[in-house]
Amino acid sequence: MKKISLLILVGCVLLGGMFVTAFAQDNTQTIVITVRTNATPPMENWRGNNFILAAEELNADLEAAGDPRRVEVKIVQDHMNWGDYKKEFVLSYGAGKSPDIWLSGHEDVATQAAAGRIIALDSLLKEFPKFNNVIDALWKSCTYKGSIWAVPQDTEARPLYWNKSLLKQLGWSDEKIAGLPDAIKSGEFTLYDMLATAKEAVDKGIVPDGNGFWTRPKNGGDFTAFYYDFGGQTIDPASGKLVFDKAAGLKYYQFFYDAAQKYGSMKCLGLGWSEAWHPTITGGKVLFWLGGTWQWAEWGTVYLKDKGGEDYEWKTFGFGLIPAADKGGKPVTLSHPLVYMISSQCKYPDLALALIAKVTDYGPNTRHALSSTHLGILKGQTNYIFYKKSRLLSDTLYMLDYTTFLPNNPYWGTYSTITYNALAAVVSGDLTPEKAVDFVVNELTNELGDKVIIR
Amino acid sequence: MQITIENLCKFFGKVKAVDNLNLDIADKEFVAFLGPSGCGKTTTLLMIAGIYKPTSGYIRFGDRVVNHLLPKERNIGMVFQSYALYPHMTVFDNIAYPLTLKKVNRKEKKQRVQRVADMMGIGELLDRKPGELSGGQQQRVAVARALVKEPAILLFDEPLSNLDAKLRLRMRGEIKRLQEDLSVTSIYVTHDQVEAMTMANRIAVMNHGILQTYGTPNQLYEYPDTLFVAGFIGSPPMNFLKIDLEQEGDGLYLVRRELKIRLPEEIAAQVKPSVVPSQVIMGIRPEDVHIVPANEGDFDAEIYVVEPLGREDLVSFRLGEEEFRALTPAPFKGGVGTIMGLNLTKEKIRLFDPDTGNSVLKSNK
Amino acid sequence: MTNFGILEWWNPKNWSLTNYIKIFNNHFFPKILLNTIMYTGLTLFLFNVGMGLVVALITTHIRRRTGFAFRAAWLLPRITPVVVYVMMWKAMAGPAPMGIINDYFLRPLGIGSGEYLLMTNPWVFVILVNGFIGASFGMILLSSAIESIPKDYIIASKVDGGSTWQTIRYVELPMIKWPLLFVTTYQTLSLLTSFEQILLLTDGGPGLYQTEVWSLMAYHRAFATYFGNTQWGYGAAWSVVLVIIGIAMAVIYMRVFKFGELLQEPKIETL
Amino acid sequence: MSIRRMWRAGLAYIVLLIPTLFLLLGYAWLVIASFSSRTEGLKPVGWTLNNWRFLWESPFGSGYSNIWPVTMNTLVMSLVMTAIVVAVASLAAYPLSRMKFAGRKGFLSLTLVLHAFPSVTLLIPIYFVLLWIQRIPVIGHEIPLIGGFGYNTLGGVALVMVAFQLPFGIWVMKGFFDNISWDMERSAMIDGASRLKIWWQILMPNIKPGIAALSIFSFLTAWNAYIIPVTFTIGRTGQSSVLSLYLQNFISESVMTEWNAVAAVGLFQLIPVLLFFLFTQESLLSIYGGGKKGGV
Repeated sequence: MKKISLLILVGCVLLGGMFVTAFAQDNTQTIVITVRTNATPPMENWRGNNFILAAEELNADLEAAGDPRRVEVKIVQDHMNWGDYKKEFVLSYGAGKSPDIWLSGHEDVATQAAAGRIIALDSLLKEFPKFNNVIDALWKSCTYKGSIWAVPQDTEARPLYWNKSLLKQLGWSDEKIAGLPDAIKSGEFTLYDMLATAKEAVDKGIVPDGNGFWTRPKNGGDFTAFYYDFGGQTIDPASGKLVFDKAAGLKYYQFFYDAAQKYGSMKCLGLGWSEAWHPTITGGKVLFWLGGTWQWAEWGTVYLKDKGGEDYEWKTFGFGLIPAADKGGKPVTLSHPLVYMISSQCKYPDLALALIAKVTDYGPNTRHALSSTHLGILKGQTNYIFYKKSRLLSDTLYMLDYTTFLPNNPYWGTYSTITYNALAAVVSGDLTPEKAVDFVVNELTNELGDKVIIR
Repeated sequence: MQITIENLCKFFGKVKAVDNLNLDIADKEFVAFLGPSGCGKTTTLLMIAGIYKPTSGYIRFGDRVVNHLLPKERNIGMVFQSYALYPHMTVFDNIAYPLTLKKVNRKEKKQRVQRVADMMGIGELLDRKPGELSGGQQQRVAVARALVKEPAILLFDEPLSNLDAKLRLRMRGEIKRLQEDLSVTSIYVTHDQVEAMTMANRIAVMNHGILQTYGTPNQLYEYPDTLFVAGFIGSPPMNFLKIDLEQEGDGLYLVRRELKIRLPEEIAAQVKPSVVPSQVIMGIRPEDVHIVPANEGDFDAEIYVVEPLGREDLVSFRLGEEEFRALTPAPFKGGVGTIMGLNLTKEKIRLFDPDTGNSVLKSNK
Repeated sequence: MTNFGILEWWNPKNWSLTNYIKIFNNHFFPKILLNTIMYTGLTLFLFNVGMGLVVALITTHIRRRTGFAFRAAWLLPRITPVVVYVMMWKAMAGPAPMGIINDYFLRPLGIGSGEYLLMTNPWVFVILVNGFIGASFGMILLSSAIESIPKDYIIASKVDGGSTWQTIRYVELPMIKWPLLFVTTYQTLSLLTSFEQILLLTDGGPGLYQTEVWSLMAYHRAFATYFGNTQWGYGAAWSVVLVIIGIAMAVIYMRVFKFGELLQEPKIETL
Repeated sequence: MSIRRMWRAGLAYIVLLIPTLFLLLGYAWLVIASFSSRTEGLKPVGWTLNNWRFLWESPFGSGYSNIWPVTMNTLVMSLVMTAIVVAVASLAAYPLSRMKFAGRKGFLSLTLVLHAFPSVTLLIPIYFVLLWIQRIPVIGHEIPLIGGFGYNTLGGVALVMVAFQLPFGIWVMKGFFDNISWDMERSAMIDGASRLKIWWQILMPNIKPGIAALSIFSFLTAWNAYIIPVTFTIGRTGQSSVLSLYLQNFISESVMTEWNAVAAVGLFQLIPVLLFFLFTQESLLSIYGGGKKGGV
């Protein structure tokens, strides 16, 4: 009995060997690289699709270099909410099925690096001089504990939008409206000026109560921009720990408290994006709102299709930075670069990074920038012939000079949830600004302990 | 197959369903378990079938203790009150099921099924489903299924109680005949004393899990051991009268306000001496009570109601608090409220202890 | 039980009760508790039991085919994919002129100014959305219980001169007491643990925790925060407390209904 | 019929009719919206078939999966789940209903208590179970069609669904077994059948309505499932995606949703179950009939 099984085993090994040699005849070895991205179809599809073109190029490179390896890219690209998307990466990593290349917000660098799910790229990056083209400031968002863990994919600014025709109804002259971006830039038009204008519009019945000034309806980086605006800090450069600034926090919560309770604004939290937020804004029922550059395209192609698309937008909407908190202060915006990371389960990080290098180029990146209205990430990209075609991207590029980032810290998720919850409570009137600060301090120490510094 | 039951007990939780039952059934005998519902007769039957496990005691088939045997190892056939036919199988498949399980080959199976089906007169119905049959036909299928594997023991659990009166009568005869022809040891559970009386060789009367009496139908009818048996067997039931038993001279007398009867010698001789004098219960069957004109019988009573039964009339009398019935040839002439005399066939008088319910006559089996 | 989190969730350590203490220290603990009680109580009595009973009673007392059609309609929410079903309700609640309720009910009546109703009256919709699904459970169970009441009782009551309403009140309701109690308790547990509809409908909003219920809180904490930071340990602690409440209720109701007695003993003892 | 009685009957109808119409209004919107480019209330603004273009092309552009493989996935997952639930529930319910053994009551109470566990509590433990199954060769990840029973496989999702559906399934099946005559089973025992044979040859054919009801119910649950697939699969349009996720892909986060397209996909997901339901409603409505006394 034993002999027979041994015989079968030997036979199998021999057969298997023959198969392997038969296939290895042409000396190439196909390696599947999985790319997982979160993209709004069809505008952001280039996030993943660029890799298909990159693979062809890379295979040609490999062949020329006599490398026996060939890559085959498999793209898993869809559109989920970020919470589910990030949870999926964690769970699939646990199951040993994580994608090789994973796209996410830059703030994930810290979390995933700390958990060991992604690899540091410092030494590998040097092999691809192309990466020198990336705007230096953006690398900052990919850095955690002194190493670079990711490659920027795109970025954006979060402008304050306004409805020009509503401002006109309010009695503003065309010149005044056209000068608003500059007034903001110079710090002449402040946050409270904006609220006062909003209040006026509400009082005159130009917009419904609560619709003077809106932010996004759910948690997100935008709110942190306001916190920065009031002088807040999120991270201690020395220790890399999270920071909560009580004085700035109080001003920040006071602002949103006032907006909601006194200035007829902020009736936007909890709205569904598509059934309420976008339609209301594009329907001309909100005076000021904070949005993203990437939304411009959606409004034009979807909500305002009937009314004339982008032309109508240029006629009706204006945009600028988030006004300064105090007269003469510096206005802000926030950028939230999305980045490519390489999983520590990836067997060929060099090939993965080679693919990323291929897509981090003027051609592929501009393709994505144009179709999704995101800002470019490369030096001198504004001079690139095709990039120049987009008026919006060119007109908003100056904002990167005023931009801020979310901190790279693994506990940012908790921090952000707590500070947002307090904000929502302030807006709904459940907490006063003072109580909100106490709440944040309490919860932060309760949940994060010494991982956070309270100032 | 001879069946012996020894000290059999069955508890359901704290409820005693069968209490120390001892019984033996001879080979080829037809025994009926008779009793009101809930008396433990079906429980006993299911223990014999192997469906219930005895709490204590033994069941033997022949010399072999079968307590631990699975139903299928006991070689029994059983007919249920609800027929328990498998609704999704044809009549043929129903009857053949025991053989299918035994892996009997197709040809033999077909032959044997056809044979029992013909015997039961349902040979034409083999392709039908049970739902398409009448109650009587279903009953025949159930019997055929029990018979097909040629069991050593046949068990019947009130098989006729779902049939109408006429059909019941007919099936009664057929089953009795079948049992005699096949000479299979059979146990027949019923609450209908007429069925038990007409079919069984011996009857075991049970009440509250206790065996009351065990004997031939005639013994049970003529010499009931207990008040319960006396009252349960016979229709219309035996008359009972609380009465004093007294010694007067060399005679024994039954004495009550309105009457005084001297017991005939042959009965008096059987009375256990220890009970004299005391209050006893006198029992006498309605057919042994004769109606005569007032003052001419053993005592007088007022007619309470007259129930014509066809061949006979049942006349009820009021005797103090108690009722007393007489069977008399129809038509009976006499209106409600009339006083009539009653004459008893004194040799048929039976006496019971009012406390224990046992007969106070010495056994005469 | 541990501080299971996104960083080292595969390796539970630091066993402690911190997470439980955190729950009770949470500023919004009372609000969420209150929300849960309100959500469970109102949905249960208005719909899962109330509407379920009403529909069951009416559909068993009208023409059989008509009754059947109504019951089929009420079963629709249960067979509709949750995502589609919730979307439908969002369309109902939408702001004028898109929203159906605004367009066909409120505007003709001159109520409101066409706001997004999910914003202005989130609770109404949370309860309606869950209620319309929940009612079908009671409806099916109770209508089959009503139909299985022996007709003799109903005829007897009619012969005694009872009106339909009196028959229901004095004959049918007492006879479906057990299924009624069963629906009540079973659905209490279902409501306590369900969150999918609320998650898709309001996600606990609008504003802060306005419609956040206990199980949704557990889900949010364990699985879904905006920046993907999941705190399984903390989330699990929330749900463990819920489980304890649920089991306590289950035990109480098993006592009340004499669960043991309801189970019939097998009538074959051989294995 | 007196005026008073007529008035009362009318009132009953009205009480029933108003909420029912309210409910049906939503479904009417769903149908109208799917064939128009925009709706105002129930009024379509421009009839179009454009929303249904997902039937012949990927609505998300190239690189996205078509709806048909996803539909196939959903069907396979639902069928696998239904098959396991019915098989396990009927096998487990049989001894619980009809065999005498220690711990029977305990087990039954346990299945009821399981109902008190919110799915959140069980998702993580189940995730670890899936990882464990994944390590088993063949079963873990190499079964064609369902891809095995591990993480990110249709079989795995089906298995998790089974875990949540089983307590309910066992109670339903137990209810149906409870109602079968004991004499029939006794008779089969005497005829010589083993308990397993009785279960398969005698009882199962006689609880077909119960099997049908549970199958339909399980199928509907699986077909509509959302939380479990979203937790245990990778990608909304990926290899193991199901319709609920595909549909959600139209909706989530900051992007504007083409509601009318969603309505169409939603209707697409609803239509098969609706048809299924119309043909089987009698069975489905009887699902609780069997468990009347024991409770579902």
